[in-house]
Amino acid sequence: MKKILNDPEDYVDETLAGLCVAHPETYCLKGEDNRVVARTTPGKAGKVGIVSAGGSGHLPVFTGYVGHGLLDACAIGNVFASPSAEQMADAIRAADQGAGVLRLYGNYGGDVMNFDMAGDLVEMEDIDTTTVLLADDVASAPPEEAEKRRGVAGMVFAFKITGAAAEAGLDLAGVTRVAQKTADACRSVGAALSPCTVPQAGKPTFEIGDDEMEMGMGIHGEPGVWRGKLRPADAIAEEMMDRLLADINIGSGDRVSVLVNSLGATPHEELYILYRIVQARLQAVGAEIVMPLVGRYATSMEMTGVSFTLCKLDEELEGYLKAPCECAFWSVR
Amino acid sequence: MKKILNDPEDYVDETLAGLCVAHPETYCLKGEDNRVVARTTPGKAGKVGIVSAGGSGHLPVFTGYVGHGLLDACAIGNVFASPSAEQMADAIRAADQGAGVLRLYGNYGGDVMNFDMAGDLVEMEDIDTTTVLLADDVASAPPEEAEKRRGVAGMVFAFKITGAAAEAGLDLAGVTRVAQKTADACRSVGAALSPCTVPQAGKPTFEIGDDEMEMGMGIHGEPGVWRGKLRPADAIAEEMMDRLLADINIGSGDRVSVLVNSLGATPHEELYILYRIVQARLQAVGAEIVMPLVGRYATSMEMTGVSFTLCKLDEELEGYLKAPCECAFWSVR
Amino acid sequence: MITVADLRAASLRLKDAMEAEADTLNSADGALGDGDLGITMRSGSRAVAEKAPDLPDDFGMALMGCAQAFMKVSSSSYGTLLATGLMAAARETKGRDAINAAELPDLLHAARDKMMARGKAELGGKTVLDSLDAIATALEGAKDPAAAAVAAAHDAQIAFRDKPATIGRARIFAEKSVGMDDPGMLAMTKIVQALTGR
Amino acid sequence: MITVADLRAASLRLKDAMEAEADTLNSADGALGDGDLGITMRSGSRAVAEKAPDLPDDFGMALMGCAQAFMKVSSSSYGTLLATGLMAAARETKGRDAINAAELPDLLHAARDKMMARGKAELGGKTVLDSLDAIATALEGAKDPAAAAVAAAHDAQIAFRDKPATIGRARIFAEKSVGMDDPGMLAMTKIVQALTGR
Ligand SMILES: Nc1ncnc2c1ncn2[C@@H]1O[C@H](COP(=O)(O)OP(=O)(O)O)[C@@H](O)[C@H]1O
Ligand SMILES: Nc1ncnc2c1ncn2[C@@H]1O[C@H](COP(=O)(O)OP(=O)(O)O)[C@@H](O)[C@H]1O
Ligand SMILES: [Mg+2]
Ligand SMILES: [Mg+2]
Ligand SMILES: [Mg+2]
Ligand SMILES: [Mg+2]
Repeated sequence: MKKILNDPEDYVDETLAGLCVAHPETYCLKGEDNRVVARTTPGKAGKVGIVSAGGSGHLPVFTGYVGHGLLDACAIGNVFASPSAEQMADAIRAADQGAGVLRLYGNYGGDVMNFDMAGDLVEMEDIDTTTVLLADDVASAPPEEAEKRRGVAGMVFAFKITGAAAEAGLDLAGVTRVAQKTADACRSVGAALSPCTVPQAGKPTFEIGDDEMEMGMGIHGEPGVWRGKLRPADAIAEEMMDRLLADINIGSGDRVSVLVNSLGATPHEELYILYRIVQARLQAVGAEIVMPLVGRYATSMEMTGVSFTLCKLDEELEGYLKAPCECAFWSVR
Repeated sequence: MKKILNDPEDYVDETLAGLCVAHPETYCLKGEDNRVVARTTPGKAGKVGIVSAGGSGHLPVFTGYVGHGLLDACAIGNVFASPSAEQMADAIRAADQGAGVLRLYGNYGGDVMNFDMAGDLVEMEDIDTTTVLLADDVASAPPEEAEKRRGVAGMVFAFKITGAAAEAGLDLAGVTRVAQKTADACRSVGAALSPCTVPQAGKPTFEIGDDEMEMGMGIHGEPGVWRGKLRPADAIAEEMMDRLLADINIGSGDRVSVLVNSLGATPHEELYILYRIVQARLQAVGAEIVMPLVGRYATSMEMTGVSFTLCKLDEELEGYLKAPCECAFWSVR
Repeated sequence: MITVADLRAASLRLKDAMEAEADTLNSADGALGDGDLGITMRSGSRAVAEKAPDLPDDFGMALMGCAQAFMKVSSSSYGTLLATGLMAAARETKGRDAINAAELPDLLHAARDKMMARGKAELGGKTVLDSLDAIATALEGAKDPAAAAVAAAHDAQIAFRDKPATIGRARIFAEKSVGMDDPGMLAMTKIVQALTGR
Repeated sequence: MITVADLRAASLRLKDAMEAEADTLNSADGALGDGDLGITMRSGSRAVAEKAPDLPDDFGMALMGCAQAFMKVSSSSYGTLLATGLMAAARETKGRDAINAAELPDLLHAARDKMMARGKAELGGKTVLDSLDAIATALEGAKDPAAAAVAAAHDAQIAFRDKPATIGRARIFAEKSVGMDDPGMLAMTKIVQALTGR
């Protein structure tokens, strides 16, 4: 678990600098300390703004999804750490085109407090804000406490669908409604095989045996539902699909998008081996897969592991999912 | 270095099955033993076909780049092993639209012999073939023996540019000329920090100390130019740029595309940290960067490390580089 | 009477204490959490101390200045909660030069309530909220407010030690947390000691 | 006279030998190369032995059948080179029922030349080409062709042991390769032993 870096203190700032110099037509830095990534070409006047925020170390999440038909701006903290309320307020300001701003992000304690605080800060500047939290990780709390679940890769669907709704001209209430509907339609579960190293900490986020895996582990190494011997790919995929299908009602005729996501180091080859089972299980219940995503969409740097996300669509969500979007990591056209 | 797989014997076939079931509109399997990936919608009649071939374990290389404006078909071997001449012949047959087929692939002994043999096999079927080899890795032989160099990530530019030339309607000689010009215009160098595991071998491709890196190492673990202590990102990037710029004449006013490529496990964050230096060095010599690529374009499964590729453009190559293409891993529109 | 001059002096004591206690607080937080509480308190208190000379003489505005300085450099929950509490107290004391010790319980309650709203947490959950609540109660009519506050913070920390954590990352390890101090309560004990100079 | 019946019998001996030697050849190749030579020879010789009963009686067509069977299951350099050599010999002997031992040197030269063209390699480079060349020379007017072939293959292997590798992955480790047998030459010794039954 070696890293290519300079001073660990500079990891995030240098990453953001490189991102913006590589894709200047897409991303630019804003905010007092350059911890806000915003669209180089802002959304048109009167478009509802969409902001997100969170810790670094998850590229393309979060900053990577700033772009046309996606996020307008994003505040970014140190690796795995929330940005400050001030930085979030800067992101909200950068996203505002006069029609209000939706805060769309993952359910983590510090992020929520800071984003609420940021809302208070910009309230005095007459920017209306709303909030939708992603809480899609079924392994992090039982269904009765679904609101305590943490947000993981479901974010990708939420950014995409909500971004399209805003681009389509819905007002703040409408965009917020679509975002909440998407958040409610997403379920994710992950399995981790090896940790990653937070540059400033210099040591792995967790320890795990050479022949072990952990089902349901969080993207920062939060404990999962079981740890045990590494299982065959098909058995891992079957259990993950069991857990997802037990948590959301998907049946004959339903249309579903899926994301088979590498947590970082797991190669595409292995994602496709897993995808066979995802496809077979959804086919078995009679559901139709729409626009499947297989790749690295939400990572924890060099962590080894995988997550599955299901996003159950209705006509409205499917339309927005298929609408155009453009960023350096993903485009739909 | 744990892997998510079933029987190691099935690794490649299951990967290809998943790839095609996930993206049926792009890829389909052909050939007697399903080791050819071809375009679901073949190129139009009279278009020159482009085939590649090589071992598995490098996704998106090679099969991932089958698609409109890219490759027409690709034969794929076991992990890091050449496909057979028979399989390559099947790929040539799948790619042929009556205007001949260019074999475009990396310079590795076994692959070359087999692809030549495959050419002999299809010759009797009246399919004209030509060959262009990628030999872009400057670390693998000195300039005097440039033809002995192995082919690495420069392939991505060759597939893209040559694919566009074929789509534009050039004949076999013309497409071959453009491919050779692109191959001649590409220089790559890599650095590895940790190995990957070939499923059927079950053990890492090489061993390296916890605080070590190897400059110039090949994508299968072939020895590089030095092994030593892991250096800071900027020092690594500077040396890689030194080596590339010493090997190809790039100066004021030149237009260059660049690929900063993860060998697998190295996260996007670190690629962007490195990109700062790539950009600064090219700016310093007065060159203009065109359509930079940063990400996982040519990997060795979960290997940790990075490669840089420079592709020096003229007007013709730049036009083809920017032309539309579409596959599951990359699209230009 | 407590004036802005007192605030300034207290902020320097706080900074010194947090420099000294940063590792202790990091380890306490690192046992079940992300181990950043010492960093949070050190960088926050440094920022406040640095701003101290420039704090306005309006007590409320000075508290507001402390909150903003803290918030700017800290993004962990504890820093955001402290800033929230300071802002609540700032709102209550705006336009005045000084406050009485007798007002402290009300100000602490105001802070506590805003912090509960911000963190969506209840009293009794083994958090900094319980420390503040205990301190406020102890200050009601206390003869030696400083001594009462220090004792109350410490006693609360000990009293909750054997309860399970209910918030944040430590909640997931609720069983393990029994017998361990809540890092935020531990920090509050150190903060009160530093502010009062006891 | 060598007939297709002899070929069939030899193919079974080859298969047995390669089953037995697979690990040895893998290790020899693995020292500096990718370690697949034993796999290549085992799967290739299995495929040929399986096809043996169905080989046509035309000697040239039978050799062609062997080449195709081998090529289908093997994709490593050695397999492709052997198939190339077999196809060259097949072309020379097409339309005949049997060949004379005296023709062997010419057939081996034909094979060697096509293999040189296929692999873009020269003689003297410490490869299977040097084994074939030595065997062809030894067979010229040999009284006991089988014994001469076995001895020549083995002697060539030993003679080249202390030279540096010049092709493939082993070339990169040229210095290390001094003192080590070329795996392809080693394999040819075993192949000739098996084919001749000596
Ligand atoms: N929602 C909350 N309500 C009240 N107190 C909280 C809350 N979240 C955290 N705390 C307090 O903050 C302490 C942890 O602070 P900190 O390390 O900054 O949090 P984190 O790093 O998890 O964001 C806890 O020990 C607890 O006392
Ligand atoms: N270009 C070549 N010309 C002649 N012989 C070759 C050539 N390449 C390989 N060989 C022979 O093949 C042997 C290696 O075979 P094999 O393991 O199948 O190769 P690889 O795995 O590298 O494709 C070498 O020891 C050498 O004798
Ligand atoms: Mg903490
Ligand atoms: Mg924290
Ligand atoms: Mg080999
Ligand atoms: Mg091989």
